Amino acid sequence: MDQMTIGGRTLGSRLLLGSGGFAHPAALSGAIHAAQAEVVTVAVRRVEHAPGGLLEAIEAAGASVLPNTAGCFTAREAVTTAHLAREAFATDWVKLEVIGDARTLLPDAVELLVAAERLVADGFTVLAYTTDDPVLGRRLEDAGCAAVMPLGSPIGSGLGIRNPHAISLMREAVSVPLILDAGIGTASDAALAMELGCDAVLAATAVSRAADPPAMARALHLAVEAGRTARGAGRIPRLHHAQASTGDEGRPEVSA
Amino acid sequence: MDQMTIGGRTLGSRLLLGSGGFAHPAALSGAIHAAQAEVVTVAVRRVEHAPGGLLEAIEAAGASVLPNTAGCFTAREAVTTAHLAREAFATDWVKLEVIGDARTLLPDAVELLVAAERLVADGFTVLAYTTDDPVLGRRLEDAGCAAVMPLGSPIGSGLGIRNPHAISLMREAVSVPLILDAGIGTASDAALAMELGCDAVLAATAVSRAADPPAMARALHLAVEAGRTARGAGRIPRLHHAQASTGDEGRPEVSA
Amino acid sequence: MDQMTIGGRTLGSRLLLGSGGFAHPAALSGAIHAAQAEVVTVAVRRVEHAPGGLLEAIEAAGASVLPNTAGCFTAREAVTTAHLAREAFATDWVKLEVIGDARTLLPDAVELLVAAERLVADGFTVLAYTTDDPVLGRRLEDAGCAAVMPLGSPIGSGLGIRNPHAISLMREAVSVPLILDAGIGTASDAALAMELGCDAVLAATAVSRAADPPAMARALHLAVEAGRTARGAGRIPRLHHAQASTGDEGRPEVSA
Amino acid sequence: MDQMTIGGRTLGSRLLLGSGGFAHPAALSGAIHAAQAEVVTVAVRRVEHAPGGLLEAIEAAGASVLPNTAGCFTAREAVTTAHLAREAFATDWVKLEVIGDARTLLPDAVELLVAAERLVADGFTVLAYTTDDPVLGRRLEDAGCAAVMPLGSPIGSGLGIRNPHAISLMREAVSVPLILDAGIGTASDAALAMELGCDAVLAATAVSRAADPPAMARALHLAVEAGRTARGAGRIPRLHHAQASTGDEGRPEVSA
Amino acid sequence: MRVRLNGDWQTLPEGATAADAAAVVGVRPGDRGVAVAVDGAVVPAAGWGEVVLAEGCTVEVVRAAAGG
Amino acid sequence: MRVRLNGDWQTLPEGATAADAAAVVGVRPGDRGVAVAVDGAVVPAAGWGEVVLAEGCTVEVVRAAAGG
Amino acid sequence: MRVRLNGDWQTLPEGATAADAAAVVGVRPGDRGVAVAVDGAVVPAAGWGEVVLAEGCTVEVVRAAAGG
Amino acid sequence: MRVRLNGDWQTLPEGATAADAAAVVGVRPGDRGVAVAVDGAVVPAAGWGEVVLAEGCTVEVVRAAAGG
Repeated sequence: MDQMTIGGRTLGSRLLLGSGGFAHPAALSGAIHAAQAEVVTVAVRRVEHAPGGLLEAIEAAGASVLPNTAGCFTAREAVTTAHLAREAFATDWVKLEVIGDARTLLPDAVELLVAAERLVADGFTVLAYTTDDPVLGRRLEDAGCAAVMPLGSPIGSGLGIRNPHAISLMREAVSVPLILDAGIGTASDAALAMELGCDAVLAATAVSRAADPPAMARALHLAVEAGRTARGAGRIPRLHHAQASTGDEGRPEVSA
Repeated sequence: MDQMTIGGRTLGSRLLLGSGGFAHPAALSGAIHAAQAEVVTVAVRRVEHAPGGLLEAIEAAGASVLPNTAGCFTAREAVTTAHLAREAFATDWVKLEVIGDARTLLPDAVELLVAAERLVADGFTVLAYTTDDPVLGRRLEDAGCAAVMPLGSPIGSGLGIRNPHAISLMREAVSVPLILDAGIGTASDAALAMELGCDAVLAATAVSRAADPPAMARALHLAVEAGRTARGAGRIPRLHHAQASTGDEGRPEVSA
Repeated sequence: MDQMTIGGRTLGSRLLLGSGGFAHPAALSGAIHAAQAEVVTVAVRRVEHAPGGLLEAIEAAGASVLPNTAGCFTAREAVTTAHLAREAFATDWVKLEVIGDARTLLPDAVELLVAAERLVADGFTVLAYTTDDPVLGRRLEDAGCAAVMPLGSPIGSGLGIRNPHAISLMREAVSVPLILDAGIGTASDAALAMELGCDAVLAATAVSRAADPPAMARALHLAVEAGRTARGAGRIPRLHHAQASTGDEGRPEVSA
Repeated sequence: MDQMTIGGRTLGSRLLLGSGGFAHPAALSGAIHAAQAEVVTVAVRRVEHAPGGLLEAIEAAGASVLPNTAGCFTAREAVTTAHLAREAFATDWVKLEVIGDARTLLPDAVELLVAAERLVADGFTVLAYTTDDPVLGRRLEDAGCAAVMPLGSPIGSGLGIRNPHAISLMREAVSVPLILDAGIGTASDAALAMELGCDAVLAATAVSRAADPPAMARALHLAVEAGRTARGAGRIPRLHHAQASTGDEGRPEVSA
Repeated sequence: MRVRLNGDWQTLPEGATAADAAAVVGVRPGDRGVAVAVDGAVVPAAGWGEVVLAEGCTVEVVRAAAGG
Repeated sequence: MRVRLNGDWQTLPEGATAADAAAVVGVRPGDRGVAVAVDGAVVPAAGWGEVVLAEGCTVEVVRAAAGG
Repeated sequence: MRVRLNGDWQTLPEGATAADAAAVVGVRPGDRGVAVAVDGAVVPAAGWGEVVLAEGCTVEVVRAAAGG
Repeated sequence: MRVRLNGDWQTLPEGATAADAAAVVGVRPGDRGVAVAVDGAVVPAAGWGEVVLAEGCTVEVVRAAAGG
């Protein structure tokens, strides 16, 4: 597959992985390999709750770390968390999450934008987790975000892309990379994301809580490439009636 | 991907291709290679309308021929066409189509079943193009069909799988291989077919009339494998609300 | 609402009701009134299992009885059941059901058609419960059925209309009244059925097992009229982008 | 139907109408009557582009005027427009629109919230046109908006409710009246909105550009009542398989 | 004489008619909304008294029941 | 004196008021359903005659128009 | 003798065989990927020379064509 | 001196530094993949030994954890 560039860095893989929810560390390693992921998100937590070895495991699997600000409900929290992550992981990249509701984990548009502007000013490469709102996506791009990450449906819900029309409008509105984040449940969801024009897909729960995480990781890897290839291939139009793929010309008379 | 068996024959590829609609013969060859297809359908037409070289082209691309009965509106026509195909192509396999309506090219359940019974009795390996009706699917299986091929939507319409629920009911009803035929428009359609439990997918117009047929062929090949792998991987359940993939435990206090 | 005619009889109501599943007889009466139903289906059962008074209750509520052949798995059973019904209820009308599978209660196309032909020959006014297959629908019409009753989804499933495209194709294929039967769960399903071109809707479980059956009966009555009126009103086309309903001309400059 | 209350005012009708797009003034009057609408939106435009008589026509049809801020792209514009409207129409009510994109006419979350806070402070009864974002909906409610008006799809698109799941999440998130605004194409869309928990529906283009506006107005009026009644009636659950509405007990043996 | 009446084997006197069988399940000629079939053939109400049952035959006596 | 009235530059006499501007577009105090803003601030109808316009100011005179 | 060959009426000599008809449309015994039906019955290639055509019969000579 | 260290109140000697606090939760300067914030401001690793904690301050010592 063709490469993509985020914040000046070239990525060969268009499937990003979340590190949460795996039953054990080896499962994460297996999933990274199967997904051929180059970027894996991690959270920032107190050392007592962060057993250590996670960074090493991710790097050993050939991927680099993308810290997130999961759990932050204000711009202030998210900004400080990003700074902690930069110090701890020696990366300017951050997946910016500012949550507005504990039950749906949906983003808070206003706080998100404030945090994005601040982090861009502080020199971060910001990948912003957002609703599927094209206007907000454009504003995040205008604020200097390196990528815009619309949700398909709530985090961990597995509901796929609830509003494909909105994602296609986001693609029209946003020029920086568009990464479908949240809601992916299975391969066809990932393929659809790419067909709608997303540049990449991030999967977390879909992989880590699948019955067989490496198998699902591999399925999503294939699906992302399938979807991107299909978009480039120029699909046929949708028709109300049938269009024969076999001509009627020359059909023998065999009804006698 | 794991192999599948139809009528005693083992196939390594789960993507079947139709030969109709390509702009030129080389495009077909390219698509067969890109799809890694082992089975390619052909129609039976008067020699004046069948330029010759098609069988050779398909075989040169490493695939074998599956004759269809496209254009037949009665069991009688379809049966004779199948016999002509057996004589011409030295194969017992036939993709049985008995059409009931010229505008939608939807199958005629009654004539289809009559033709299937007859062809099975005549020693054919029958792959039956059918509606997405589980009861009819079971009847076709009971009649001895080697595979049941439900439509996702009308031939060439590109509308994808209009009724995923019906396809999942077919999977429960039918034990022989289930091949999604007709309606595929793009990769996510093919992935979905496999996730619903289909054993394979047949694509014709989706590939041949795509802007870039080999690219779409490759996309569908990947999507079929993605969908099958995903089904085997055991997807996560669908939830109305969110489920965090990052625990809240140990979140630092950074809101001061 | 405008009247409809089935088998020469004029009906003022386009909502038919099933009598099964109500908690008690009074609930049925209440539902008939709330639905303003003129036709109510009943089954044919041994007297020990049929408490009596049902006909009287239906007639007292101002409706007439439409016997069904529920539970019949062969044409033979359905035909005899229809004859028993004609004798018992003094009506030529029959809602013909021939089931092909106990778990989905989906119709068996072949047996259905055989039974329909026979009952038409025997002088019945046949309303045929069928799949959403336009070709089968046409065949049932050609066989002399007075109405064709496609399912939206399996009986009692409440899944609504799983394949609206198929119903619209049925509308193009069938000239006799088209009555959406099976699968209705709520009002919007009934409205959609009418918008797709159905002439009427039959609801059973949706009403009888709702928390408040008369309320749901009334809701469906309103929805049927809403959907039919909307179809007649000529809806606006679907657009990918927005179309302003307020002109920009003459907008004051107020941004100073 | 039961009444609803917005900003202390009781409304008997749950269908609000837009006044834009009608071919001539009499068509608007006819639509108001057919919709039984009590509230009709109007825009604020320079007198040269506003022919006069509109207020009178709306009031003569028994409705009251709800000014909108259509066409405003900033909070500043919207606030001034609302003040002009209050002066001109002697009403504190305003349907607040702050648009973020000319092609999709989608709202700008940030400017919308700023304008809402300002107008509430200025004593307005604010009905806020918003995306289908539950977090933003809650914020608008917290800002003091009297009603939250999520879109189903872009204004005038007729695409209906693209994301029913999001609307149901909004219903959980918002306590003030929820009015589905934008995207309604036909009756089943309006019924669905109410079933998802909306308190009312606003229709503009769906009515004014229908082939027969008064008919569509009536259809939507019926659909709104149908959907609200259905929600109150407690619909049946959705099942994967069938559930018989006719018991098998006592089925006669008639297959001999 | 044994006949299968509404699914149960019953003993009826020789020469018993459809009317006799109907009576066993509480149905009389003239009752509204019922029908009788003997061996799969419907017997019009007027003929119940004349149709003599044969050993081993199947009799069904039916009425309207609530149903979809 | 030049003022921008409903988007067009108009010449009004020195000392002209909001009421004078409104009159140019055919609106009089007491007319129903209209409003006037000068430089983005709404002028209540009662005050039209007292608000003296400044050179280069923006005057908007509006009414209800059909709209979504 | 007139036969309907691939949809067109053709004149063939009396005693013409399926092989003769095939030849008219450019097909010879041994050609790969073709088949012949006379009046709806398939004639195996080995038998083309032996099947004598009757006046008014229908002959179809077919090959593989691109198709779904 | 009391400081709130990773959510718990701890007693540290007067003059204790960020490095001392980090040590309490098992982290030393030079450890990879950790970071320290005092009262919401990140302290670079090189400066842990120089930042003297104040009574009642909040110290957070964090590491990477599995997360979405």
